[in-house]
Amino acid sequence: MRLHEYQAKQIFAKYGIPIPKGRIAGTSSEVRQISEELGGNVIVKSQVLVGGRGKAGGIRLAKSPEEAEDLATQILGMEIKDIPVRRVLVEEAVSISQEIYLGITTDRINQKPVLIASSEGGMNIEEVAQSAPEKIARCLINPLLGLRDYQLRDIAVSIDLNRIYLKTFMDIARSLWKVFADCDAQLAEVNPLVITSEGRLYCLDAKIILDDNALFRHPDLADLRDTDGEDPGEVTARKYGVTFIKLSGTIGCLVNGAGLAMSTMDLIKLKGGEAANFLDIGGGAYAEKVSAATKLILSDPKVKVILVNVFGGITRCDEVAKGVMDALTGKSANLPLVVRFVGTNANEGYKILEEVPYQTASTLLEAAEMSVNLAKGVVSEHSYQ
Amino acid sequence: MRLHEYQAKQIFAKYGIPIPKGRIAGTSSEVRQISEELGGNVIVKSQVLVGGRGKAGGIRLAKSPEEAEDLATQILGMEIKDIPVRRVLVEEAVSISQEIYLGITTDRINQKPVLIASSEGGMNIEEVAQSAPEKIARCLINPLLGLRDYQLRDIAVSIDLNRIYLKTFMDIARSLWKVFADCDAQLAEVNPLVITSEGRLYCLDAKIILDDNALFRHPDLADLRDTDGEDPGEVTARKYGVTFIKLSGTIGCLVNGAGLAMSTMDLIKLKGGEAANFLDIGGGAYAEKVSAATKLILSDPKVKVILVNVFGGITRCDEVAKGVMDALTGKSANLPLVVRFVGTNANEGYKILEEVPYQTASTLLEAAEMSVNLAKGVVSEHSYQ
Amino acid sequence: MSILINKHSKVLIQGITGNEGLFHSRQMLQYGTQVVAGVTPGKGGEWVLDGKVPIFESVKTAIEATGANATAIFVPAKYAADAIFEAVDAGLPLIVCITEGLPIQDMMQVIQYVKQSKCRLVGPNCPGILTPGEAKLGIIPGGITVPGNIGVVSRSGTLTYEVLDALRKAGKGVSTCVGIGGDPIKGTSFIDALELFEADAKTDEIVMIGEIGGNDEEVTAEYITRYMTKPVYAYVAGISAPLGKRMGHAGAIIEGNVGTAASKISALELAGVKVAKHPEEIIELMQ
Amino acid sequence: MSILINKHSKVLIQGITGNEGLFHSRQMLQYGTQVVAGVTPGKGGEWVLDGKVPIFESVKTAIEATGANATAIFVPAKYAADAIFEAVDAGLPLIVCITEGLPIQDMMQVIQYVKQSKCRLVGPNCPGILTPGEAKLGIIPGGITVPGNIGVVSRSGTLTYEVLDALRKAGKGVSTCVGIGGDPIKGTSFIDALELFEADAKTDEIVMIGEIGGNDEEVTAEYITRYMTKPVYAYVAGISAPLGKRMGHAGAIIEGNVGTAASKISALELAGVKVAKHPEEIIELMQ
Repeated sequence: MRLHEYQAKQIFAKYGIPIPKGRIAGTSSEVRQISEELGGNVIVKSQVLVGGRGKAGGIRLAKSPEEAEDLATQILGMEIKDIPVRRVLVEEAVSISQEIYLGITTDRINQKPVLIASSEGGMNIEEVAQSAPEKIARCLINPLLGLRDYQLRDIAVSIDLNRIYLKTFMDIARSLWKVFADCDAQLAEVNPLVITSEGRLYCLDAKIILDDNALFRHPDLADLRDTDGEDPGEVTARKYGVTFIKLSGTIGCLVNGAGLAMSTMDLIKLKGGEAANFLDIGGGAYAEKVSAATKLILSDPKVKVILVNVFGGITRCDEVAKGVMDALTGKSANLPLVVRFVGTNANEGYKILEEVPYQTASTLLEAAEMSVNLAKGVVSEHSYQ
Repeated sequence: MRLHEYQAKQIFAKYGIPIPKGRIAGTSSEVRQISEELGGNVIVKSQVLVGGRGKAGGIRLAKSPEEAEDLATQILGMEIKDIPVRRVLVEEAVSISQEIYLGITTDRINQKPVLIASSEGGMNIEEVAQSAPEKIARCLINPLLGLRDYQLRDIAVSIDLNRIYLKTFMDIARSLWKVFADCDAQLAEVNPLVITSEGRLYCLDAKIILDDNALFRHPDLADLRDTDGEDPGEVTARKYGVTFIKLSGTIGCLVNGAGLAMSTMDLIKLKGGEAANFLDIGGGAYAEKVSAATKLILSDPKVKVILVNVFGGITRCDEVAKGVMDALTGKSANLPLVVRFVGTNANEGYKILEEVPYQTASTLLEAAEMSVNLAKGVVSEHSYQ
Repeated sequence: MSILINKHSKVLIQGITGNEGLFHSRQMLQYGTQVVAGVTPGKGGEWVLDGKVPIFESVKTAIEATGANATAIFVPAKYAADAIFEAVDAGLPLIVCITEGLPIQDMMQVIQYVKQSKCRLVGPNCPGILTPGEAKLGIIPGGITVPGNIGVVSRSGTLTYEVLDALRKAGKGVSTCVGIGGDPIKGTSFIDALELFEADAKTDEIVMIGEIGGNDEEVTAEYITRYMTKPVYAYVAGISAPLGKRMGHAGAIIEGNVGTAASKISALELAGVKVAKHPEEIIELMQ
Repeated sequence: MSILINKHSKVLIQGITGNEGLFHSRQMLQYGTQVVAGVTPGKGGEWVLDGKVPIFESVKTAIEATGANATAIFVPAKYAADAIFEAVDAGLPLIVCITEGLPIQDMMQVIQYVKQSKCRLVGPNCPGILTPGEAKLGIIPGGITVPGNIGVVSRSGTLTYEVLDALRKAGKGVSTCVGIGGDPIKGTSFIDALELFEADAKTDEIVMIGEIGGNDEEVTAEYITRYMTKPVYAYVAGISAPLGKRMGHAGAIIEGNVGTAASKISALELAGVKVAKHPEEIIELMQ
């Protein structure tokens, strides 16, 4: 779960990381007022959960409260990558003499948190990693020991930090580690960390991505979730505890298990079709959950075929069938249904579905092929009414 | 550094450990008022940094505000083990159905923190350890990992805690660990942790001993120091960074190094005398420090002889001599002085002292013997005027 | 022979009285596994599964009483890290964590701690281990595979069952199947499992089932090139997965340009591994 | 031979530019020790001690440039734990922490961490190690002892110098002298040192100097009974120390009835150790 810049900055500030003076605003008149308070010279930053805000015109400098108000009017009316801008962060403008990158994330290979720093701040760190890997310093953090000062001194040397900033830099990095650890972050990033022409350090842009699995420990952080940028189906799915990812194809998939769900998508593609979604109902799903999941598929107007692929183990095929039936009952949609049940209570499952027309497949490949053909309009003898 | 009960309880409360309602008071009229606020039934507890307050009459139950005021008048006029009672803690009385011991300290052998619990709360845990060791449960805490819940469940089983209290007990123990770790405690103890007849858990008495070496991290805690129970000489010594411990003998010792200082005391005793103090001026001590240290010795009216024993290494004997001379100059005391200098600049040291009469010793044993004889009145040919 | 578990393994179940724990303990028992103890704090002294399995308050007491030498953890994600620490501190040689949804920072601490011990952790978020005809530790359905000489290692659950089922239908049996789990931070890697299979006299061929996310398969390909003498077959799920989306498993995400199926497949093929285009094709490649 | 250090040891000094660090580095160098590098953040690239010793920014870079295999730490107590962690992470086989006054919780973490590494920590709050005629790491004055066959191990500083001085005056030399330090939580114990001396061909007899506090001497007595073939002589300081007072050293305190000199002396005597009543008596006992 990603936080907004202003939310991340509020957390950073609580941990003593210096951020520019500023406030969040929802209307252009508020922006004007904040701009007046800050002395006129401000930056107005759209708060949407996607990258590329600057390129889209969502981050603008204003030299006066009037200009700030004008820009805010424009920005607050924008959509950036289809997400409406509802709030802007208004901050005092600072004069930048150097931009540094500082971030902590998880290193999957080493299975440890890793601190990454670079003298090339302000850019996407992955781009720096490609264009100038020698400008990036990394240090692994022992998760039982935490970030040590000696590591920070090494990092500071590696990025050629002027020693007069060392103490402040170390304070900021230590705080960033505390944010990462305390909030169960997957990413805590200050980019850029700027050194102003007056020699002060500020976090100019902030990014925090939280570990969804750890939100139970942080109800206050969980409340910060903004679903504006998410597909409504994905939001609904989260409520039901199923994993749903909207894709652009025409074959709606309902599968148990993430690997099998991916494989199902892949085989659809292999056979020339495209999945409308990734949907993992999880292990041991009950009818209610399956019904909700099926409704998610039905709500996608692009879906032409539904493919149910369940390898029964803990999951009982009859329970899945009940859920599917529940979702289909009363709907007037006319979508062909392909069903493949293997394992626990497969026959019972098929039996429950007998009230609606469907085709069965014995192998995964066959199921995929059948669905693709149906989606292409090669209508089979059964057809769902 | 030991904290007062009320200070420890304030810290515990901040960490969510339940403590009875109450407040600290310096006058008996305040006590009356607090007692009225708490409904009359209160306990009045003297706040002095020694054990045995109860036996000394420093902890009393009152059934009414009037009685509380009376008792407070008595207690606030008391001295307990020579320490004047300046403050009392007034708390609501609770009805006790069970008393538990819960403490965290350092296990020197295993070099780890250890959690100790016992169903025999309210008593000195060392006494329980002797009389009923089977009633004590211990678990070592990995300092890099912290106290784990499974360990607390094991402990709860070991002390036969009724399961209905498990969750609260675990919350309290987890908080106690946080106190121990966050405050750099050497001991964090709740004794007793009571279960009231209404089934609630309270920390009835609290003890925290802090690690003096870690106080630099906790300036707020360092400010809590109360020197009422300490020898004034020890307080002064701390200011100068020397270790001084007041003893009951007549031979004032000034030594460099803790082991050598102890050994010096031991040999004095072996030769039939007794040291007036333990005094370690530390390694590389300068004249100013030594002068202050010498003055500490001089301020003890029981001192009959001064023994200076320095094995020069980092410490230069001439520097020590300068300090001693500085302290002696202008004093009209008539104390015999025994000096043993070995190592770095020993001769220079002896030379500096030539302005005052002193005897020299070549070995430690000889120095001790000489001092003991002088203290017994066997006056030598030189005598300090 | 086999790897990790066999009919002599004495199995403990942490969280045995939960729905999942109890259901699968029964399955393990029915499969012939020696399920010797369960642990559920507060229920020590009770018995479950028709009076066959005693419950203990702690892992330590369970081991002392029953000699258990492996555990399967079914406790909720919130408590799972603590359960692993308890198992490590009790010195259990094999710890299989079935639970899904552990916080990643819990897992990083767990891994660091396990590394300093002599314990092996499999999982979390995994289906466990099954040695056909001998024992199973976890949730892999017993009926879909038979004893044989193929070692199977997989990041997935049901997809693995597909492969086991297909192997059985083709008359092929399995030495041991190890589900290493779908999390980004996990106790046992492909390489760990391959190393064990390479040393196992009963295993002649290995099937590995990877998926998008991270670069485990790429690193494993290097290992295969250098150390494996037994043939390895693979399937990698997620060739059609979009960028930046977590595909059900916490670890199944393409970040930047890291973790694509194409990269994994080409690395494995370079290492001489035959990579199937769909699960059933593995059988054809093995002919 | 000798233990821990010798003339081939390549020594690094952490905190070389502080007063203490610089003074003692010069002493070590003058004694003949190979002081190959110093570490002081912010002063990397400079040289000290008449241009003989280069300074580096970090332990890692110092090792890479000079091949240092031992370090003496002189940094202030506040930063000393970090210095030890740095040395451990850099893989230095021998880490001697001279600094006094480290917080006890820092030390417990340090010890736990060191235990999981291949490094040996001596100290903190110790005078270091001296192998007469070869090298010294720390602050033990070089002139007070000569090469010989007696191993010395001690919790004390100046008291040890007394003993070394007395031994020299009696014509006795020392193989290696190890100051293990006066803190309650420390890296190297009496037992660790005795084990090394027992295995050292150059050492024929051992002198150990204990003091009140803890029960190291009691535990060591048991070890001596079981494992030591070489004669051990001892002196224990603090027989006249009062209860409950910290006698200068953080570890020198009698708590409850634990840590008395009487207990230590009787345990050692039971183990066949000859215990001197005063430091100089050790020489008499050794005749």
